[in-house]
Amino acid sequence: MSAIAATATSSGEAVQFWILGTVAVIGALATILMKKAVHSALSLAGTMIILAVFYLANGAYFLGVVQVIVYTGAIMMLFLFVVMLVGVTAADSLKETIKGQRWLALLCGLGFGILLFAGIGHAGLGHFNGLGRINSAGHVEGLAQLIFTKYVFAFEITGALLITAAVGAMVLTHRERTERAATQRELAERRVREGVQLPPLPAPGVYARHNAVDVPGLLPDGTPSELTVSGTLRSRGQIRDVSGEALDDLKALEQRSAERLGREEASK
Amino acid sequence: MNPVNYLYLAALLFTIGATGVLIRKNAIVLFMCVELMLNACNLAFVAFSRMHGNLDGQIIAFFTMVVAAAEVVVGLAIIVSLFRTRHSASVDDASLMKL
Amino acid sequence: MDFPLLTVTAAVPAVGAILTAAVPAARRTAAKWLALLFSLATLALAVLIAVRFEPGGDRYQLTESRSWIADFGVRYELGVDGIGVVLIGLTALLIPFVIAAGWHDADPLETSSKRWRPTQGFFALILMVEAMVIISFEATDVFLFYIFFEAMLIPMYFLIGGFGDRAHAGSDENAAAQRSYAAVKFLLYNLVGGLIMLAAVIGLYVVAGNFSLQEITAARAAGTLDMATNTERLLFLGFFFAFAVKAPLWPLHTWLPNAMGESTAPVAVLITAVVDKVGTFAMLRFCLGLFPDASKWATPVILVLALISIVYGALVAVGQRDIKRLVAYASISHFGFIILGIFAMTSQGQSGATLYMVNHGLSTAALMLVAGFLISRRGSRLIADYGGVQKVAPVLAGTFLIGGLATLSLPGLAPFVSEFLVLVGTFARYPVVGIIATIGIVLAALYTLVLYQRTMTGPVKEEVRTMPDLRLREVLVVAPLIALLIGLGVYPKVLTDIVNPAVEHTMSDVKQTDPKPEVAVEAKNGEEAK
Amino acid sequence: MENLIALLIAAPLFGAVVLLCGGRRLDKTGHWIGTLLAAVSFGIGVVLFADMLGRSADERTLTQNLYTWIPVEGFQADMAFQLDQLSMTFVLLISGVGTLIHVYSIGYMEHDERRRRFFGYLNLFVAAMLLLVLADNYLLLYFGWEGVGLASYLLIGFWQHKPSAATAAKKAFLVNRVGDMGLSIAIMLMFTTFGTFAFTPVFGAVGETSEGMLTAIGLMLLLAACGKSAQVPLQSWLGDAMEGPTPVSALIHAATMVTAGVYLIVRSAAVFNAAPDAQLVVTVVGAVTLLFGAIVGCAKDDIKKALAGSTMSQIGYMILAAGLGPIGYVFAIMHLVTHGFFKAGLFLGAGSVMHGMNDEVDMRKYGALRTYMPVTFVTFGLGYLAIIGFPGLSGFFSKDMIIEAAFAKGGTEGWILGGVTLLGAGITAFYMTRVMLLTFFGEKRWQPDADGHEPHPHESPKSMTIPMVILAFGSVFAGAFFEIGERFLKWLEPVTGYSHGNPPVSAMTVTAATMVMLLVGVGIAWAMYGRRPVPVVAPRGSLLTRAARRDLYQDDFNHVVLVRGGEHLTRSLVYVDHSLVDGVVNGTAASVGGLSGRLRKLQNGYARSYAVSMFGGTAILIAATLLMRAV
Repeated sequence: MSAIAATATSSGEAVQFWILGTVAVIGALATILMKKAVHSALSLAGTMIILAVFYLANGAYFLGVVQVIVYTGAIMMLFLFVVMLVGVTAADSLKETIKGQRWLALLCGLGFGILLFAGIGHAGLGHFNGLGRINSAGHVEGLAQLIFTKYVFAFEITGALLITAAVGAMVLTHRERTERAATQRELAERRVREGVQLPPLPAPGVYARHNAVDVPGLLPDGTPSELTVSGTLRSRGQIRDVSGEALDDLKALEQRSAERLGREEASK
Repeated sequence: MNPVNYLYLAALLFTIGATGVLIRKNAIVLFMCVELMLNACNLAFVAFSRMHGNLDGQIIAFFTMVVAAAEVVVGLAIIVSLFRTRHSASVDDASLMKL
Repeated sequence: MDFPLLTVTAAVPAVGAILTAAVPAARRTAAKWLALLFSLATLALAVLIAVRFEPGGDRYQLTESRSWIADFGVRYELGVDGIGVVLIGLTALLIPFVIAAGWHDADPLETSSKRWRPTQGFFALILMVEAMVIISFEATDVFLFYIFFEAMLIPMYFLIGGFGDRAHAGSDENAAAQRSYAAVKFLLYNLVGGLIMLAAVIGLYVVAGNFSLQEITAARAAGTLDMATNTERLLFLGFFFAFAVKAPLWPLHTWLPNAMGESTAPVAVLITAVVDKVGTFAMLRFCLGLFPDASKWATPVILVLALISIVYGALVAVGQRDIKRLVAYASISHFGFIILGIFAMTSQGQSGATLYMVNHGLSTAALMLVAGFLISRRGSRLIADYGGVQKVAPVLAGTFLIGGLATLSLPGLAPFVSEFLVLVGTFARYPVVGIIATIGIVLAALYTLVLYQRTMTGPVKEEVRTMPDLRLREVLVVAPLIALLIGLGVYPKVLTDIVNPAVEHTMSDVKQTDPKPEVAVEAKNGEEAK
Repeated sequence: MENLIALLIAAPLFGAVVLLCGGRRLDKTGHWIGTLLAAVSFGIGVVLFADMLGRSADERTLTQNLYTWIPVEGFQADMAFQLDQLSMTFVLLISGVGTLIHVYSIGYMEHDERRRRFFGYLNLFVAAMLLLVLADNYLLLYFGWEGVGLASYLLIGFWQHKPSAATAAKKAFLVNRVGDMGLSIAIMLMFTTFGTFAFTPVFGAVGETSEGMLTAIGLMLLLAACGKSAQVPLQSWLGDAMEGPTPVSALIHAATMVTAGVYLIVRSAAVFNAAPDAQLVVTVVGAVTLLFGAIVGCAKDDIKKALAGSTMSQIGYMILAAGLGPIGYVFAIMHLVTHGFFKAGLFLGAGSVMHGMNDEVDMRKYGALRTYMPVTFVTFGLGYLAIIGFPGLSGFFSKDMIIEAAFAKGGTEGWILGGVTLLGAGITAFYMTRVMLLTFFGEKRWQPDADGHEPHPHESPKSMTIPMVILAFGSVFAGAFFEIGERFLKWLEPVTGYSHGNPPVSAMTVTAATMVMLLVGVGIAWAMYGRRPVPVVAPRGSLLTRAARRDLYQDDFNHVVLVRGGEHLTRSLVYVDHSLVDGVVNGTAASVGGLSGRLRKLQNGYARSYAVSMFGGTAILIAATLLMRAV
């Protein structure tokens, strides 16, 4: 506790800083450089946990815990959930499509970083008061006192913000059915009218060796019908094409039948 | 070690996050980079809190987290609905601002 | 301040514009008559202004003053001096002719849809322009003036771009492209001028603290408002640039031939005879009144530019193949004379310039409207497509000739008086300039007579053989203009009596007196009592 | 009485307005209205003349101030008239000859469907010309000056369907405009010098300004006179002006309008008297034109153009006389009046000949007409005798006085000018004899016209011959009438002044020399055209003849230098306007457009691209802030 108040930190904290700091930077770099979103998310989660540790080291115990629970626990999971929803395997092409974008971005980033460093260095922040005196009356109590007195309006407003965000997320993702669902008869009539696909869609696995959801049904000519596979799988590109196999099987079947029939003919 | 180093670290992380926003095309990763920047800011706030010897910095960091949570919720909802309509999470596909 | 005569005079055409625009599509003729009626009502009001104006009285009369934007000292201030009265009269006088001459110019083509209402729009826009021009002549608040000076561009833009001359060379698409080019060019030139002026208007506010022309002029004259020399010059240039574009002065003139060539003849008259006059009028009222020292400073350059305008405009006019463009370049030459007269800084020059504005309006209107009648008959603007019209349509040719003679300032027709006054006024102070400007009268004869010879005389061309002579409506349009040209040429006193006192005020603004003759001659006999 | 002055002008003006605006319903009566109103003007002129004779010499000037025409601070032009002896002379000449020619035109223009309009123009001319001579100030004179120019333009181009007529009309107006420039500059000079341009005050103040200024004014007035009176170098329009109907040539381009220049110089006598340099130039111009016109007149085969050359030459005499100063003013005017008679008569005679010859103008296709047109022959012959200065006829007196006056100028100048006038008299005799011989003597050389019609020469109707007879009467007796008892001199002297000069030789000697020159001229002409048959097609001729046929190449010079040069100038200016002046603007527009096209590419629609800009901008802002702090 007392070390926090000093200008220099304890050597333990220093060691912790240099090691974990390095890891955090590596995590951050991995976040922006990994091809797959899942990897990025995991790297970010790592960085966040390290940050939580730093919060603790800086005397922000409450924040440290919240960081782990809320950020790493909830928010990052939300990210992962969305990543899964969108397609976990779809690797993000790192190929740049906008001319000069990457170089400009790096240049800007570098310049910005240098500026920040220069600013911090220039500010001449040497003396740290430490939180010893403040935290002495109880850390969480201290926070609570501030939140419910000085920052009470901000706090209330953030509450409203959260509710709004929740409602907003629901509104954005929810699709209200605005009309009566079409009956089977109507669907059938529409098919006839449009003349695209007269019979009902083949069930998954029809004419197939596999009976899995990711295997498309085969049309009478043996080509796979992608319509028979769930849209999510389709967009993830996770359709297993078995038509070749099926055709081979069919051919083999015909061969066998022919052989048998031939034999029967021969036996006549 | 001088605790100022935390600030340097925060600056570094912020810069990395910002650069990430600029070079990644996947909206989700992009969002993660924004989160990284927010976290870097939080670290700075916490360090400032220690520097000044009061809890205001931590309160601000706390608010930042709350706002970040709200933002993530809305942002991800947008990404999901975008994905539904465009079947892609790439921000470059939404170049609708072009004349 | 009893009856707000000036406001009403400007408001009547504006109301007329709105009402005309609201006439249903099918009642086309009603819209025309409505527009004509309102323009005549405006003319009556303008006459009333002239009657109630006392030439010997205050400088600005019939004044109105209301607070408008108090925070910036912008007031709704109106007032007319003799120059304003005369120009309001000109505007109000010409608009009925413009409307009558353009009676069929905006009739919808048979192919266009029934709900299309170009006629209503055309006449409403003309009235709108009239309202704005009139209020520009009345405004004594710089900001108020600026607003209408600029707002005028909007209806003019649509008049040029939307209602082109149906007689054109080439395809419809080509003509439409030409027309929109002309309209955009008009708009851009004038907008650039206007923006520079806006900067100067703001600058003036910063320096003077208000926008009132009367107050600033008075303060300038009394010496209570000092401007740094450079500030004054910059502000002057800002104002002058806008007016020089509008006037137009060489080398800012090239929008005029396009605009006049592509628009219908009545709109061309509107541009050159009415709208452009705001530019020269404003030079006289604002440039000289607000920035007397800078005006004197800039005089040499402006005189040279005006001289170039005179000679150059006339020479280029000679080389034109398009009737309307020829008239446009002739107008550029004439605007050179007007500007010359204004900046000669003599009472003869300035009186002459003011008269010139009126007379040029009348003469160009006569010439251009007859040219429009001619063009509408043959469907071509090219001089080479005509020949021998005199034999087929003598009245048309006769009126055309009179319009042309007015353009070349034949004595007995009004423009002579003004042109000679300008020349004398210029000569009195700058003899060399005066002599060079005199070349303009030879060149004017050249382009007018060449035009007349090529179109009206010679063997009758096959396409012209069946050309009808002027119809009653057209005669009714041209005859009063010619009568006015002759009347004002023989008895210009009606105008000079109103204009002279105002010119004296302007002369005292710039602290200039006429050069004294070398030998003072005793006034001859007792006729001097005027 | 002075209130009648305005009526002089108003009558023909009224006629012009009525005839030109009256429309078709006046077609039947129009020419009578026109003639009547011209006659009314003449009548008023006679009444005023009688009244003027009744008063003593120094009370003869009448003035009438109608109203102030142009009142501007420091500048006043009055609509005011002044009728003195000089003006009176002109009024009578203009309205008198004018009326005669109106009468003549009734017959001459009988078959023209636009006769009413013709009379309207004629009336307009008479009104403008009267205004010119009655004005009491230079600006009003300028009004009339341009007014006659307009009438001349309209009448030369009366047969506008002929491109040559339209071109000639335009040319006449333009060349005159150059002269008018001189007049307007002269007025401006007067205004800046004297503050006024009314005759009386200007002439009164002449002594108070420098001679240089007066010389400038004089030269500018001379330029004006050159334009109107077809003097070198502005003479080129007169020959072409013969495209107009013959009565027009007679009235405007022989008797009245072209003499306006002489009037102007004599009217401005006070200015010229005080500016000897200007006077010298005037005499030189007169002398040059005298010879120029005479030489041109010798070579032309077109009867009207030959007469036009003669007109030029005779006006040269007048200008020369006017340039001599007080010695010559009176004689200039006297010659002007007699010339008005005989030249109008000659033109009317020429018109009569053309009338009978299917409008043929080439003298080489005339011949032997004296028996077919006796009246024309006699009147034309009398005019001929008058112009060559046959003793006793009017030309003899007036021209002789000018020659004497030229010698009386004194010094070398006097000898040179006298010599030129003598030479001119000889050439006049030559070319007029040539005209006479080609037209009325020799054998028939008639040719069928373009449509194949043989000409059937016949005497013209009464309406045409009567004016010719009256004019012939004038050409015979006017000179003697003026000269006996020096009536004309006494009449005009109060206005123009007179000095006898110092003639180095006696008047008798001069007269004798003139007679010799006359005989030589007639003799040569007889030798060339009388004795031998005349070829119908003109021979190539000597260098001088060819040059004279082409107006001594002056027109070619004008064409090459002024017309072609002007065309090139305008064409290149049109190009400049389009490419350079407009090009700069369009170029600016194009470059702005191009630049924005480039800049637009930055707006590629990718959010990330915008983010880079934002980020970079932020960085720059921070840097700027830090720098500002640091500084």
